[in-house]
Amino acid sequence: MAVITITEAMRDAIGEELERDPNVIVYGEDVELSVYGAQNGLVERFGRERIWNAPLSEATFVGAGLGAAMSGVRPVIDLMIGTFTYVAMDQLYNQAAKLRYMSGGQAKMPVVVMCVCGARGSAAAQHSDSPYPLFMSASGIKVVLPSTPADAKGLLKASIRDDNPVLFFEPLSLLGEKGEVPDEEFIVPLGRADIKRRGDTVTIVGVGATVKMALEAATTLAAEGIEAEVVDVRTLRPLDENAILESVRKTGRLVVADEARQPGLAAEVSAIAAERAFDTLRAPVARVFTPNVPVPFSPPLEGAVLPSAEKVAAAARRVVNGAT
Amino acid sequence: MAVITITEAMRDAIGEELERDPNVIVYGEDVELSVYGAQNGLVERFGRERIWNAPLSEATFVGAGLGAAMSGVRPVIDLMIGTFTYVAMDQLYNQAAKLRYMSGGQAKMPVVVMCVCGARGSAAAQHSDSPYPLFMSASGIKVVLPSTPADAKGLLKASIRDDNPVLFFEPLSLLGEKGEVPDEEFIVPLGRADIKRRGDTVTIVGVGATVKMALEAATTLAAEGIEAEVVDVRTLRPLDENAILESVRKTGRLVVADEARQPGLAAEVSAIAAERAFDTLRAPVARVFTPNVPVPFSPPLEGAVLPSAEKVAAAARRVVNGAT
Amino acid sequence: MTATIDPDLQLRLYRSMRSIRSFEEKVAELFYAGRLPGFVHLYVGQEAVATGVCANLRDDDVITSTHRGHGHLIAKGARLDRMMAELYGGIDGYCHGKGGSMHIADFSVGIYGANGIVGGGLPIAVGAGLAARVHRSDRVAVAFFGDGASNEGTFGESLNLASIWKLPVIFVCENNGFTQFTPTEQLTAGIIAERAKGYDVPGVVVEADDVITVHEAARQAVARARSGAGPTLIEARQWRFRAHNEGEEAFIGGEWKYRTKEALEAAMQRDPIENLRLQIDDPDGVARIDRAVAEAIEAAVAFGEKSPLPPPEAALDDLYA
Amino acid sequence: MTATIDPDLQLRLYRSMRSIRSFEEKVAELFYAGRLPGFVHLYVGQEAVATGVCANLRDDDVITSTHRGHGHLIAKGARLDRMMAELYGGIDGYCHGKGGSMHIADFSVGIYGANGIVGGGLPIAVGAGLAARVHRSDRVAVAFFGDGASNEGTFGESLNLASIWKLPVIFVCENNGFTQFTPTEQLTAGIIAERAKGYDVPGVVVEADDVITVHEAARQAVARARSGAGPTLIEARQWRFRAHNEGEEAFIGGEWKYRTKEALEAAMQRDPIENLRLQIDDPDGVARIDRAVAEAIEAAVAFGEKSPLPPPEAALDDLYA
Ligand SMILES: Cc1ncc(C[n+]2csc(CCOP(=O)(O)OP(=O)(O)O)c2C)c(N)n1
Ligand SMILES: Cc1ncc(C[n+]2csc(CCOP(=O)(O)OP(=O)(O)O)c2C)c(N)n1
Ligand SMILES: [Mg+2]
Ligand SMILES: [Mg+2]
Repeated sequence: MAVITITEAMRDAIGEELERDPNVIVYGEDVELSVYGAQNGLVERFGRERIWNAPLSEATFVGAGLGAAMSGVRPVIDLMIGTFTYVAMDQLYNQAAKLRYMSGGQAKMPVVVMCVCGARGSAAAQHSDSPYPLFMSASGIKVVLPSTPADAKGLLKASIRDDNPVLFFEPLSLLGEKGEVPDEEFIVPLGRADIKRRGDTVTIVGVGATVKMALEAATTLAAEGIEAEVVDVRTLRPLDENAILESVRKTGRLVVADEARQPGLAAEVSAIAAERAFDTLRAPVARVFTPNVPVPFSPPLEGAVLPSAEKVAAAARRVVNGAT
Repeated sequence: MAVITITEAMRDAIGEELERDPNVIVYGEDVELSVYGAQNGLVERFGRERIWNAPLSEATFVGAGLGAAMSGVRPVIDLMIGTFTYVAMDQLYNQAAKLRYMSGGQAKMPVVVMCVCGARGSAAAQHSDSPYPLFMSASGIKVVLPSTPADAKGLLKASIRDDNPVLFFEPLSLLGEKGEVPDEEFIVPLGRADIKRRGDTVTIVGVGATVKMALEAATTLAAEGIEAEVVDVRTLRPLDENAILESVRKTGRLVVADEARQPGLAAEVSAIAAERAFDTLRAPVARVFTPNVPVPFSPPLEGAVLPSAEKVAAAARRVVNGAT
Repeated sequence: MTATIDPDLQLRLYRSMRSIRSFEEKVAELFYAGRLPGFVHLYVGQEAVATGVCANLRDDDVITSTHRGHGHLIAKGARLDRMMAELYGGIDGYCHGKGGSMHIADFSVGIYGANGIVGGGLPIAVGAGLAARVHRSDRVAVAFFGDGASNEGTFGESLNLASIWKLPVIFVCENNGFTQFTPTEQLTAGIIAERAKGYDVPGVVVEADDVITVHEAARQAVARARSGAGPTLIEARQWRFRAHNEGEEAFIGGEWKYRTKEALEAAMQRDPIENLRLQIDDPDGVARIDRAVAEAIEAAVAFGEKSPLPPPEAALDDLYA
Repeated sequence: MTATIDPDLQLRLYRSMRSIRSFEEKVAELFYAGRLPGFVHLYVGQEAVATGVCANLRDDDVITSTHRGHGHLIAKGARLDRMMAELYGGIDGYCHGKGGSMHIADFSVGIYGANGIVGGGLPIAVGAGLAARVHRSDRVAVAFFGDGASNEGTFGESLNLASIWKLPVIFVCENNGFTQFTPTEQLTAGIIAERAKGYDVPGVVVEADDVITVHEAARQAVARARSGAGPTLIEARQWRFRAHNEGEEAFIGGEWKYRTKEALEAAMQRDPIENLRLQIDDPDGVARIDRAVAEAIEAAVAFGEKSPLPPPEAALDDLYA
């Protein structure tokens, strides 16, 4: 198995799908040079009829992705940074997510919109959000956020092959993380969570960046006799509620760690547990998330608002040992 | 006390504030004739230097509201329908909500953006959302949704006088509801929930349209010996968590009713209860909300997805009597 | 000019316009009889635009439409009965009752849907044009939109994208004198067609009381697009004859609040259907079409009336492919 | 032309451009020394635009800026020391460390902030113009933005709104040859200045290697705006001399990937500061300014260096008024 970064894994996924299916095209702002690297080298391999640099007009080029997808093309659109979804919001939330349903199932829209999300390195408020909570309530769209290179590759390939619009978030703080990726071709199906660590004292649900924090926290906690089970949801919509509930019913304790402001994944998972695992819950549910302020610029402020392995571990201790 | 509709109450609120403060102006698409009525007759009273018909360019006229507000004007912007927030999303979520914080507290932005929300009468998918969940995670913005004429008037006046951006949602299905409104001038402060009915068997938290459903459900339930306490959150951001928790701690049972898709208010309130009222909770928390599909056109389909007094009552019975 | 017009084309255009007009007059009637849920925005008066443009299109060409979409759909070849059933909210409607007037679509003839969001359809048409380029096909895409939409951000963005990527897109702006309840000139600076020049796109104005004029302008634009030369913007001018939406009086108290009766009556002299009828030298042909259309409308209403409403559980279908 | 130029004005313009250039050369140095967190986008080469425009403005006039904002801020009168402290993330920065380079603002001199969203500042400037109209004041607002931003939806929307409402707004589009890493002409159809015509707005192109030319174009636009005649679009052409963002090589592997060294060297011959210096007939004045600026930069760095980083709990302040 090759050991590669998440960025390299995504690049391989896109490359393989470009090879496999002539209908796949890639476009976005500066995809030829590829700001975050996932499209690196593609124009050299596939040429400008497959890889297109787009002008700054996110609403329109996302909307064009829908129109192209409904016409048999499979666009992979690089939106660069998650906060740019806001500029394209109507085309995502009100068009992509609804056109199939509104047309009574006529529209088929195989389009992927990918962008980094999360805060890192003082990019400041307008470039640091984790916007996926907004899309959890967008109906006919799928929302993905991997935490490892293998998942990134398998989920991105599944996204490109999916016949629905997929919003694929790349976890900015993990892009350079390395991990093993199978050499043979593989797919990670959308809609399935993954247990990244087994444990029976407490369930920690995370996604993207917080999965790594949860695993680090689990290591610390293990030394204290607390065995955390780490559930990586991987796909936020559709959400694998059963996998989450199964773990919570086993451990009786739940921490949800999410870099986004709330309500979002943390609120939703907490609500699902309070509704459907209530009888097995032995302690209050704890959420770790970014408080409701814009992400500030200065490093100590940025650090103060973001989740961390320490915050996750502290929350786990709280639900295991009672309030402190 | 006058008995007037929510629409009339909002019209009175805007009229009084226009009288009171020459910096208040009103603009939006067709505000001269006023599609939903809240600006009706204002141009005749205040003229075209105070009441402006705007071209279709929601992103820009919302953004212009921020610029005008930072320059000492107090714009009241009519965005007509809640789903048009998507077109203006960057200016709302990424500018209005962040400019003050990012500038270290320099910006002062007294701007109100008002629009109807919720589904009624087969307006279909692109006009029927309740988009407030998206703005609960928007940081420096306040989010309001009244359920009675008195609240509508008092909250709108408070919103216009607030020095922060306020997104003021009007509950479409309740616009014609009549209620008593005090004759003397009054304000309803933002950020405070209101107990619309006292009870000690179960807490039903609602907002906008679901408050009325909760009250109807409470009447039905009372005949069955179930005394519901109905909490109208009124302001979704900042959310009056204490009022909600106090009620839940008293009744030990919680239903959250919300017309929006999730995660949203229902998820957030449920999560807050699961975290901070866990020890007093005697039953699973129940949520009543619109399932994650676009709102369909045909009346039986529309009815199927929306919350109703019956659905709220059923949820309350479930948490009181156990699963059925 | 009439001398050179192909009589078959004349009748084809007449049939399309007549179908749109009669369909919508029936829709208005049904709306006021309380038979139709939701909102309807009628196209009466503007028939020459959809008709003149779509007469140049093939089934595999694509259009995107607006909240005022019936005319575009009929001109592009949608079936009256399934349209009508959709307006009723019935399961035999194009969208099985999920869409309604503002979201009807027929993908089998390239209709990517009416759209409830003003300006929402332009990017989608650009994407259909992109697909044609990717597939090296000579298909074209048409975006219909209003004067109001020309002030939305997607307008400039779409012109630019289609221009630099030389996409086969025809932008058809229907300047019908009003943006909802406000006269266009109060909201729309300059001349819409001239906005194209700044994007290196040809822009033309046509008076849309004459379907032949529209047809010719569209023919040139479609030919240009098919040949790979890129997009064109056509500004078609013609007042709408009816309300913004049927029942607007419930919202704003009646149309004389924003235009005078006299001005409307003057505008209605420019009726594209009458104009064409007077040019056609075949009264029998016209009468035959009138009868056929009337029958088709009757049949459509009967179809719509008897289409069952969908069962509640259908609300959860059709979400994902 | 030089003969008629007021020597005081020349020196004023020189000082502004010199301040911007020296400030940014220092910022680059500090960035590569690892002293500054986050992103910095430098304005080197484009100084004549901010300078020529802002020299026509009063403290109570408003500007909105971009991700590439230092030049606009300095030209409009922001203090170098508080700017520098902000870049360090220090509590004495304009935003107490909450904003950084992409969000610096100084409301006391009408600077409504740099903006991280391309096209995000235009509507805000339009709103400042609206306020001037509401207040019946002769204040004006300037929106600075790039060629890339001219393809965003807010561009057309803002021109239209400012035009129909006759708002005192000057739209200054800085066409610096690149939209991030792509040559402008690959992404931007037509001539940006000509896009104004479709909105009934005057549009002019100026070559921005000459600050006097920019100053004169801006003078006319500002006069027009103050008189109530409405907006103007100025397209100012001048390459950026440095990277899109400092450290771009970490992202894309270096600037020769998207432009040649020769082309850049040729463009750098058009240095607006050198151009002006050669026209100024007062070497002592120039030398005095050079010294004063150097001292101010030193002082700003010292101020930034010693400004404490904010305490973590400050992260929750400044949210609501
Ligand atoms: C983004 C958006 N803003 C506002 C509306 C409400 N609305 C529906 S139609 C309309 C007027 C559109 O005018 P125009 O584009 O000229 O089309 P017309 O109705 O004249 O055919 C408005 C304001 C909407 N549907 N979408
Ligand atoms: C809406 C949006 N899209 C994309 C970006 C990322 N981005 C930042 S600067 C830039 C290029 C802007 O080009 P231009 O407007 O010409 O300004 P310049 O950088 O040349 O000064 C891009 C793509 C952004 N910040 N905002
Ligand atoms: Mg119109
Ligand atoms: Mg540029």
